[in-house]
Amino acid sequence: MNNDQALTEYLLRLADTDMVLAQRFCEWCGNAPALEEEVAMMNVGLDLLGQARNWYDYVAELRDDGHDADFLAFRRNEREYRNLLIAEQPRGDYAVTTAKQFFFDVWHHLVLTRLTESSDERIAGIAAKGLKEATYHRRRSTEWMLRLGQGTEESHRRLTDAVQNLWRFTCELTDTDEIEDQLAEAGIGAGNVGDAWRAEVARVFAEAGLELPEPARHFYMDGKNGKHTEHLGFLLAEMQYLPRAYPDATW
Amino acid sequence: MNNDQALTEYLLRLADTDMVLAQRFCEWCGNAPALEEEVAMMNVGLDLLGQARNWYDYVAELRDDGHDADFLAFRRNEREYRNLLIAEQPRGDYAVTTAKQFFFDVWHHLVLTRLTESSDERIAGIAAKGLKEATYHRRRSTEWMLRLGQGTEESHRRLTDAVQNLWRFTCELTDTDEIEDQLAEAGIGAGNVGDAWRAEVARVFAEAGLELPEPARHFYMDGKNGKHTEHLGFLLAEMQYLPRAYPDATW
Amino acid sequence: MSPEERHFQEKVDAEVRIEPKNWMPDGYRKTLIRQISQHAHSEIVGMLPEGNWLSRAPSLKRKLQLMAKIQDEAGHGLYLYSAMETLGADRDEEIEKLHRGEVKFSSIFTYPTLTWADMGAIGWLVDGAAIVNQVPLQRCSYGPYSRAMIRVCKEESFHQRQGYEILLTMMREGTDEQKEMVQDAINRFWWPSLMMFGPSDENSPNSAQSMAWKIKRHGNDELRQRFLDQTVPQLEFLGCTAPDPDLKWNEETGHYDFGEIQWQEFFDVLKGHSPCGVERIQQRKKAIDDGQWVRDAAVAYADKQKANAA
Amino acid sequence: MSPEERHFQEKVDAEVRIEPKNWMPDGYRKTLIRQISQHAHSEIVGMLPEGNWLSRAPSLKRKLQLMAKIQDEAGHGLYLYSAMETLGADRDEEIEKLHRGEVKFSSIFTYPTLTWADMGAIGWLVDGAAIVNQVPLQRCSYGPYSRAMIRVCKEESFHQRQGYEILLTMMREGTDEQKEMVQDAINRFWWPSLMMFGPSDENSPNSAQSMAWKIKRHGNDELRQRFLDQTVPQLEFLGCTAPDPDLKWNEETGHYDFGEIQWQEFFDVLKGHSPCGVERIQQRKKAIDDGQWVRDAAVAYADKQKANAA
Repeated sequence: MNNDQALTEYLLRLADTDMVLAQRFCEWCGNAPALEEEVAMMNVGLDLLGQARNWYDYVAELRDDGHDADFLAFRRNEREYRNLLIAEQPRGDYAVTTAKQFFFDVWHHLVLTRLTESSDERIAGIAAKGLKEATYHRRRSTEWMLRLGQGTEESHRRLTDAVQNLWRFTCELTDTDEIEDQLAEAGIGAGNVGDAWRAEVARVFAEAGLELPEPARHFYMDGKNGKHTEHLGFLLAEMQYLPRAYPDATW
Repeated sequence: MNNDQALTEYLLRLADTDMVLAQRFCEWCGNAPALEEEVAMMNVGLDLLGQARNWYDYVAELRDDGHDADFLAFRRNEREYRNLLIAEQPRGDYAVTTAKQFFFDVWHHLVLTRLTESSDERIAGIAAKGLKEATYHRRRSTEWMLRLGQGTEESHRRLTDAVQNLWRFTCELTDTDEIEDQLAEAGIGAGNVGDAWRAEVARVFAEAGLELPEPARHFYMDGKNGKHTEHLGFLLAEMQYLPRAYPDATW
Repeated sequence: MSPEERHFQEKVDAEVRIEPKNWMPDGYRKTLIRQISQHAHSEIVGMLPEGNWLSRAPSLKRKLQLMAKIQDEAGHGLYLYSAMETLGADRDEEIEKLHRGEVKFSSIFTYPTLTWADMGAIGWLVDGAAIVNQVPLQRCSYGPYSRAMIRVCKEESFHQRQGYEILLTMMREGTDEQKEMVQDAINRFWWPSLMMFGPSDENSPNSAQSMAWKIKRHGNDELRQRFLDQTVPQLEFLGCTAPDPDLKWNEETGHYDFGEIQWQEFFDVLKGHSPCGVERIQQRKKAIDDGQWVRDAAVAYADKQKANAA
Repeated sequence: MSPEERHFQEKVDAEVRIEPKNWMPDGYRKTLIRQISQHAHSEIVGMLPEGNWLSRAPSLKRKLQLMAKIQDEAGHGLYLYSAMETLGADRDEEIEKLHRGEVKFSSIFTYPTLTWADMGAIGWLVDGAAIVNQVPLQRCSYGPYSRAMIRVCKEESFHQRQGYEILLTMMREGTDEQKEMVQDAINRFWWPSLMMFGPSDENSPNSAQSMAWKIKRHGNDELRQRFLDQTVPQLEFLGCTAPDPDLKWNEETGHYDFGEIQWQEFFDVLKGHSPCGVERIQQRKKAIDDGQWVRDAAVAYADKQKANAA
C-alpha cells in the first residue's frame, strides 16, 4: 500500500473511532447519573464528533472522489468502518463507559501528542486542537476510574467487571499493524504507543486499587480492518437511518 | 373517503400491527425465559409475520401502483405506519410481553372471527386462516396471564406494573374511528369489538387476580393514523436498515 | 402590610433586585421556588424529546448542533437549580417531587418527536415561545433568577435561529418528502406552542400577585399575541401554513387573529393524560435511580480523600 | 470384558440399537452425554449468530425463513436434550455447566455474523458441514440419539438449501455490493467450516473407542473431505472462490486437495480465546437468569392448580 492509501485508511480509523464513541455518548443523553455528568458527557461527545468531522474532511479532500465527510460517516457499512473495537462496545452502565473511555483516552492522548509532530501539517494542526480536548478527557476519565475504583464496594465490583469485559479489546490500543508502522516510519503517523499506554494504565490501576490483567493479545476481531463485533451493525443502522432512507435529501 | 381507500387503510392497520408485533418477537430470539418459550414465541411471531404478508399482498394488489408487500413493510416511514400503539411498545420483561400479547390476542381473535364473515372474500379467507392461529395465541397468552397473575408475588407485581403501563394503549382496541365504522357498515370490516373485548379481559383479570382499571380513553397518540409513540422510529430504523441502505438490491 | 413587606414592595417597585439574603415574603419565596423549579425541570425534561433524535441526526453538522443545544439545556437546568437553591430549596428534593408527579414541567415536552423536522419545529416554535416568555424574566425582581435568564435567553435565541434554519433548509433545498415533514411538524407543534403561554389571564389566578411582585410583567394573552405576531411572517417566509383556518391579519388591531385554543387538551395534559409525559418522567427517574451507585461512589471517594488529607 | 459388556458389544456390532433401559458401559453413557449435550448446546447457541440478523432480515420472505429456521434449531435443542435425559443427565445441570464454561459448544458459533450474506454462508457451509457430520449419526448405536438425528438431518438439509439459495440470489440477481458481501462471507466462514470436523484423527484420542461403540462411524478427515468434495462444485456454481490458493481437483485421488488448516485458531477458540464466545454465553446466561422469575411463577401456579384439584 502506498503512503497515500495508507494515510486515508489511518485517518478513517481515527475518524470512525471518534464518531462511534460520540454516538455512544448520544445514547447517554437524558440517562446520565447526574446533571453535571449530562453536561460533561455531552461535552466529550461533542469534542469527539468535532474531531471526527475534521478527520473526515481531510479524508474527503485526499480522496477527492466527490464524497464529503457526511458520506463517509453516514453511508459506509459495517465492513467499511475502521473504528477500534472498544469504541463500538455498548455503553453499559457508568462503569463500562468509564473504563471504555479511560482506555481510549489514554491511547488518544498519546496518539494526538505524537501527531502534533506529524510531518503532515494538516494532521499536526488537527491533532494540536484535539489534544487540548483529549487532555481534559483523560483527566476526567482518570478521576472517575479512581472514584469508582476506590468509592464503594459496589462501584469497585462494577468497575472490575467492566474492565474484565473490555480488556481483550485493548490489544488494538497497544498493537500496531503494517499501515500504522509504515506511516510512523514516514513521520506521518503516531506509531506504536503500547509501552506508554501500559505504563499509564498500570499507574492508574494501582491508584484505583484494580488488578491489572495480563496484556491482551490479538484475536480474530480486527476493527482497524473492518472485522467488527456484532454491536456495530446496530449502531450504524440507527445512526445512518435518515441518510439511508432519504438518499437525495439535504438536511 | 371511499370504501376502496378506507379498505387499504384498514388493511394496513392489520398488516402493520402484525408486522410490528412479529418484529418485537424477533427481539426475543435467544432471550426467552425457557427453551419451550423460545419455540412458542418464534411460532407466534411466524404466524403474525405470515398474516402481515397476506394483508400486505392484498393491499399491494388493491393499490396496484407497482409496490409490493416488501415495499409496504420496509419502505414506509414512521408517519406512514398504521399499527396499533400497543404493538410498538418495547418488549420489556416477560410480563410486559405477556400483557401486550394478551390485550392484542383478545382483540385479534374477535376481529378475525368477524372478518371471516366479511363480504370481501379475500379478507374472509385470510381471516379464516389467521383465526386458527389467533385462537392458539389467545389461549397461550391467557394461560400466561393466569400463571403470572397467580404465580409468585414477584410475577404478580411485574404483571400489575405491565398492565398499568400498557393499559392506556388499549383505547385503540375498544374504540373505532370513521374508517372502521364505514367498513363495518359496508359489511367488510370487523367494526367495534370493544364490548366483547372488555368482557373477556374482565373475565381473565378476575381469574388472574388482577385489578381491572377504568376503561382507557383516547389521548393524543393515534397509531391507526400514524401518530406513534417514539418507540416505533427505532424499531423501523433497525428493521428497514438493509432495504433502505441497498435500495436496488434483490435479496 | 408589615414594615418589612412595605420595604420589600418599595424595592420591587423601584426596580431594585431582591437578593438571596434580603428579606422577602413567604409567598414570594414559594412562588419563585415553584416557578424556577418548574423552569429547571422543563429544561431537563426538555432534553428528552430532542435526545430522541440525537442518535439519528442526519448529518455531522446537525448532530453537532443538536448535541450543543442539548448540552446548553442541561446547563440551563444547572443555573436554574442554583438560582432556586438560593431560595433555600433543595435540588434533589425538588427533583424527587417531579418524579413523584407532585410538580409539573412544561406540557410541551410531553409531545413526542416523530420526525427529524420536529427538531426544527421545537427550536423555532417551542424555543421561540419560551423566549417570548423569558425575555421579561430578565428583569424579574429576583436577582439570581433575572441573571440566569439573561444567560438563558441569549442561548435560546441562538437555538431558535438554528431551529428555523433546519426547517428553512428542508423547505428550500429538500425533497417533497422533507417538505411534507416540515408541514407535518408545524401542524403538530403549532397549537401546543400557543398553549405554552398558559390559559387566558382571567383563568390564571396567580397572575395579579406575580405582576405586583414583578416576577411576571405581562399577561399570558399579551405574550401569546406577541409570539404569534412575530411567528406568522416567519411561517409565511418558510412557505408553510398553520393548522388554523381562522388565522389572519387584522388591519384594525395591527395583530393576527387566531382560532380558539382547545384548552381541554392542555388541561388533560396537566392532569397527566398526556401523550408521553409518563415516559418522560420514567426515563428521568430511571436515570437518577440507576445513577445512585455512581453518586454514592463519588461521595465515598471524596470522603476518603478528605480523611486522608486530614 | 464382563458378560454384560460382551453382550452390549455384540448388540452394537449387530447394529441393534441400544435403548435407555438397556445396560450400557459407563464410558458409553458418559461419552454420549457429553456428545449429545454439546450438540444440544450448539443448537441453542447457534440460534444467536442468526438471531443477530433476524430483526434486520431484508424481506418478508427471508424473515419468515430465518424465523422458521431458528425455531427449528430451538426444536432440535429440545429433542437433543430429551435424548440426553434418557441417559440420566439433567438438562438444567448441563446448561449450567455450559454457562460456567465447563462444557463446550461448536466453535463455529463463536464467529460473528457481520452481514446478511452470513445468513446464507451459515446455512450453506455450516449447516452443510453439520449434515455431513450428522448423517452417519442417524445410524448411531444409541436409539434415542439416532432417532433425533433422523429428524434433525431432514430439517438441516432444508436449511442448507435455503442458505445456498440466499447466496445464489445475491450472486445472480444482486448488485455488486451484494456480490462482494457473498464473497466476503465465504472468506470468513470457509476455514471455520472445515474446522468443524475437528482435528485430524491421529490427534483425536477418543475416536477409536467411539468408532467401536458405533457412536462415530467415520474419521474426521474422511468427513471433512466428503464435505469439501460436495461443496467445491457448489462454490464454483455460485461463481465465488475459496480463500485457499491450494484448493484444486486431484485427478489421481478423485478428491479436492486443500491447504493446511490453521489449527492454532481452532485451539485458541476452544480455550476461550474466541471471537465472540464470551458474548454468546453471556447472552444465554442472561436469558436463563432473567427468566428465573418466570419459571418460578409457572411452577408456583402449577402447584396451586394441583393443590386445588386435590
